[in-house]
Amino acid sequence: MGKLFAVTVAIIAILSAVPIVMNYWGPPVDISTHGAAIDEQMHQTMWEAGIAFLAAQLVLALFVWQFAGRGKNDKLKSFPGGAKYLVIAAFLFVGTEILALGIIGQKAWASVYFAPLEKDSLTIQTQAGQFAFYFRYPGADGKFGTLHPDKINEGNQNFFGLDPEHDVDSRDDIIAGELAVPVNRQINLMMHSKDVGHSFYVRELRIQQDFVPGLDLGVHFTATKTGQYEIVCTQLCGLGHYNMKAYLSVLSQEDFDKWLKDKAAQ
Amino acid sequence: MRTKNILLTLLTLLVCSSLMFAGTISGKVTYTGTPAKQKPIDMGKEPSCAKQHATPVTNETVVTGPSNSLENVVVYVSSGASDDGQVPSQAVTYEQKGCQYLPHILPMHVNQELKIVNADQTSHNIHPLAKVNREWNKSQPPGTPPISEKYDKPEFISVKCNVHPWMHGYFAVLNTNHYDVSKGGGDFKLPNLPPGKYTITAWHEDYGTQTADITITGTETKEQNFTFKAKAY
Amino acid sequence: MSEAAAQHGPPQSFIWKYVFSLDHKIIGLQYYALALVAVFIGMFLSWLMRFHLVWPNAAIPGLQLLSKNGAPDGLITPEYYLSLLTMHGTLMVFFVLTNAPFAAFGNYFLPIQIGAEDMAFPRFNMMSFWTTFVAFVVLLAAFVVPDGPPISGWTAYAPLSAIGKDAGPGLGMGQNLWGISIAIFCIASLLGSLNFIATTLDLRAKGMTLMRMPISTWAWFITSCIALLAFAVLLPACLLLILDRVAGTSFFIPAGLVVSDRLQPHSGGSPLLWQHLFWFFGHPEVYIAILPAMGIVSHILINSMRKPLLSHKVVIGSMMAIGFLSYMVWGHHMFLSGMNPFSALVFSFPTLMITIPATILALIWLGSLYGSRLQITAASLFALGFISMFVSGGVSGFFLAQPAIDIYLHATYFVVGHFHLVMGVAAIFGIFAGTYFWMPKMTGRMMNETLGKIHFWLTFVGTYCIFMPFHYLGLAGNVRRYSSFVDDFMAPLMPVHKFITIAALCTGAAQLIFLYNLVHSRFWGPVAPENPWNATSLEWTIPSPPPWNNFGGIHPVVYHDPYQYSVEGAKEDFIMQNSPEQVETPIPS
Amino acid sequence: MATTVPQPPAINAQPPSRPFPGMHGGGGSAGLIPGAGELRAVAERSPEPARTGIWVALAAIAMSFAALTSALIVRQGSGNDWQHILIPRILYLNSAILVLSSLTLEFARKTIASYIRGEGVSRSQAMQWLGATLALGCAFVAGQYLAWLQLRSEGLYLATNPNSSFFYVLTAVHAVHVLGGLGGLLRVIYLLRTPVPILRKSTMDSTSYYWHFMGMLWMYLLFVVWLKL
Repeated sequence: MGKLFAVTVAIIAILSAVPIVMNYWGPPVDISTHGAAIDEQMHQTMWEAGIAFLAAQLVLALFVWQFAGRGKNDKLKSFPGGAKYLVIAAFLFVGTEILALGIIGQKAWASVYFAPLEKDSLTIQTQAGQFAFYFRYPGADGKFGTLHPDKINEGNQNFFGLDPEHDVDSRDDIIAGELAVPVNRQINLMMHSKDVGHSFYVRELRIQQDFVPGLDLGVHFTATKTGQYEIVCTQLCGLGHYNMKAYLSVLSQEDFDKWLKDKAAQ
Repeated sequence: MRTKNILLTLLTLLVCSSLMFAGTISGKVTYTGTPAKQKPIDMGKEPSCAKQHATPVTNETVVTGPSNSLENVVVYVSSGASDDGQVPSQAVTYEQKGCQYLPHILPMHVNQELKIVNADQTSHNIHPLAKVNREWNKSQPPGTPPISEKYDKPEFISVKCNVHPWMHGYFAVLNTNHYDVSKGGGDFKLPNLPPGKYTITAWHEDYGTQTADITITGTETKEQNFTFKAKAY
Repeated sequence: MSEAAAQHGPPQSFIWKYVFSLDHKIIGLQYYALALVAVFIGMFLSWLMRFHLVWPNAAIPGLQLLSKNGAPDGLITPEYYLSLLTMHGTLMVFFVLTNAPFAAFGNYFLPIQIGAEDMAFPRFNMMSFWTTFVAFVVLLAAFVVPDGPPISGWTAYAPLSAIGKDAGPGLGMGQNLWGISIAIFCIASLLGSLNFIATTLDLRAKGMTLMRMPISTWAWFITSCIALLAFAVLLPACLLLILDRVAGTSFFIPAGLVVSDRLQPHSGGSPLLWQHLFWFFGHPEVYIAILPAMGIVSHILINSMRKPLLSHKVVIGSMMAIGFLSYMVWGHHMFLSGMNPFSALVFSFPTLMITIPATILALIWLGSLYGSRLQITAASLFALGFISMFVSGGVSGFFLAQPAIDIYLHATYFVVGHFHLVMGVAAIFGIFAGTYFWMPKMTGRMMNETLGKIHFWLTFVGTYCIFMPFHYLGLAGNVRRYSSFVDDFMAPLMPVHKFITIAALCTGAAQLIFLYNLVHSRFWGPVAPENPWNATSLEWTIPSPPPWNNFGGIHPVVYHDPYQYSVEGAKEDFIMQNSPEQVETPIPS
Repeated sequence: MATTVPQPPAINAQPPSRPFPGMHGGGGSAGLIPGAGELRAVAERSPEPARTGIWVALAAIAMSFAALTSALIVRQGSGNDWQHILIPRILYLNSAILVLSSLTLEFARKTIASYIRGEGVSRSQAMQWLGATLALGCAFVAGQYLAWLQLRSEGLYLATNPNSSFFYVLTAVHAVHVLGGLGGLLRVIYLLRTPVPILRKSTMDSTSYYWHFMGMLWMYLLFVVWLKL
């Protein structure tokens, strides 16, 4: 029975590693400037965690194989070096791993959250609500109209609660259900929640950030490949959570200008 | 027993006679000024619906027709012909199709059965934001039976789908069977009105209400037009 | 020395003996029974969820009887899926993972293992069970209120959980019941922890020094220290949440929220405050679930290996370190929540540091296996399975502790796989191991070993089949808490989901073997001897099941460290803690 | 204490003299050495659970109020609706009452100790001090109620603004704990009134620790209220 356990554990460990080594369901290709650092970090961690996982499972299998079912006459042995060396090993190996990954990881994290805002970045506002994202471009005047929660009227498609009657800034605001961005230009995404907590997740962009009601946050990124990608909500926000999504269109500058013009005309 | 029979006969006679001398109110709803531009709806997040519409549909808050006519105005008898108790036996149906409500405004009698059907391949949620009546909030996955409900008090109830924020409609729960919703061209018609004094009300979800007093004397058709002032924003 | 004995004599009538019993053993069994009911409900809910995920258009016959609105014609609506998810999480975390390894086994064996006649405060003990029971009933009541159970998840993030029914079905009465239930549960757990701590500190038998306590006792003791502080924070948090919901205060609800076209009349509240309070409880809660399992597994493994662990002190020290660090890491649940990005880096380090004591524990278990005389029983198989699961679930924590990687993996199935393996399955393996090991003592009947082993193989392979693929889904970016996968990039992952669902249905069905074994052995199993496993600790020195006052009025005296197995020169290969046998000590060279 | 401890089985052989039993660092064969028969560390009479239990309970209560305090600080920073409220004057009087009640309880404790030791103090003297403490405690709760009434008359309800919310929550949660303390006092009185008093010292002590802690906690809360609300 012990041998069976050993074999099972070994098989499970190796089979578990196969899809990861073969990259069956890996992350999609990264389309952001900062994503490479995150991918690298993930890759490093995968190696280290993977080796630790396989080593531990295989050692478990080996020891159970060797020592299960030994009787009273078999000599008891103690692990060479005893607990002391194991503790030292844990501190050394895990400690260095922590330090190494922690330090590399800080850089990857900083590339998302501490990257300075570039001068020519494009500011876009996104509002999450139950259960859709809407995006707002400031229009020709470069200014966003003020948001009035009491004026929000979804039936009238006034998702941002604008007051064009009194607020001149809001009249040329362009509102869209998809996020179109020009390629290779930094986007400063200002995030506002209409109701409850939501989250903005684009796998390819390696960006995930919560919307916090009452707290407007910003996140910035630069997309490097044109194409259409999915934005999904990853913070449980209610019954339509599963259906809360939008598309990210990364366009060339000309296409983007055209898109903006078309939207403004509507 | 006998008296009851007699009474019933009398009542039938009365109803028949009133039908014989039925008047009709008809008219047209128009607007003045410039209504706000209706924006196209981006159904991108629900591809199964988006592909049902060759051109994007717009929101239906203000639907206008030729020569300044205004659609989706509920015109009904608000006093003079209370039909308490005469609840039509057939149900009214509210359909969700292509992530739109068909019709946008559904009039019904108090306590009339309301059937809500999901004709889409996606889950809808029906959340009528009732204030006077009991509020409820239900989801309807594709393939589930129609939801059957009733409202026991007159109210204009805004209906929304929590899953698809652009989906908005209205239930007009009325205490009368004499109602109409203005269609293309803004026309409406309230037939079969027995002689009497009536107040008729025209209700628009954005532009508010207007009323008019009309007296029907016999078999006649009276014209009553309503003109709403459009809002630019 | 024993105040407990003075407080109650042997119970006479049925109701005092089995219902409102003051006896810690009966209370332990009551907790176990409650956890058993909760775990089967929770598992059933997970079946419904898994079924709905892969066959969204297939009706589940009869489900409409459970909820007319939630499952019209047996088809699960999106909100009902979230209700199931919330109730699954709440039942499992609170009523199974906290109750079974900690409250149930702890109640039964902590006093016996330290040689006490009962808990320090038997009345509090009884109250804490019945309070838990009330919490359980209040939570289940959410199934029958018209709007159904809450849909805000077991974490109940504000403002979704705070706004009320405008935010969706189940967020009216259902969410109120949830808040009340959890608040009651907090009180029960506080009473329980208080009892455990006082008992451990004050009621130990003569000779039972702290370091002579078995590792399981240490684990319960450390856990109760964690629970005392963790539930003391969740209780006021629940109070504030309930006030936001019913009294119109604005602790967690900010101004200007428009929900269901209605402007909410609140101002200035902080949604992040709820997350901070919740996770300050929530992360230690993970260790409340896993530490007792570690203790139980160590206790059983030592018995099966016929030799002590490499170091008693290091194991206890590591568990303490884990308990201590668990209070400094809550922020890693909130890397992307909008708190200051610097604090993510601050929280990341203690989170990674927890790997050190966890690794030490794993290495000690593995190192102790070396050179042992490992006996394979159902209990030891589950203990070995625990180690495997703990390692598997632990390494994935390494990813999530790093904020940069968390950007990609946060809120994906990777997280679900991680915590199910390390907190759910590992702890449940601890419970199973404890059940097979201790049931003879608790019921006086042996459980069927063959059925136990079959149960182990199905469960071990089954749970790996369920939870390993969760990680692959997460790496592909599959978002958690979705009731169906309408998104283009998740649709191709459907085959993986199908595999998981089938594995979940099979593994769940395998638990019926356990249930059968448990019930059948309880009544018709062979009568258990006093010490069937040739174990050393005090619970094996008394009859199975023990008399109401445990040691029959005699106060045990402890002469030995807890795990004196295979001592050279001893009469047998084990020396019980209370055995006066002396062995010449070989002088360490 | 209450029950007699049966004699432990006699230890046959004296343990051989040897270095520290048990673990020798890294385990190994040393880990297999049985502990000697000596009995260490646990005193013949371990402390009574009530005494330990009360400290544990106080730790949990302190933690709860720490959580509420940090909630208050976070909440103050999160919104711009922080409006200071005027503290009802009666709170200062209540504070004095609570301090006084701690003093009377200490006198009660001393008197009871003398009474139990039979030092010529009558039971009714002890009862008087306990009764005074009980009355002062009730007066404190009543005073808190008056403070709430005063806030209500100013139009400050639970949900009016965050400051009033926190005021009501902090004072109400504290008052509930004080009520618990009053229950404890009643229990002490009950145990003392039986023909042969069965009041244990540990019960008396733990009740008084709890009561003093409530007083200190109140001072802390008053400081928080004064500083923040």
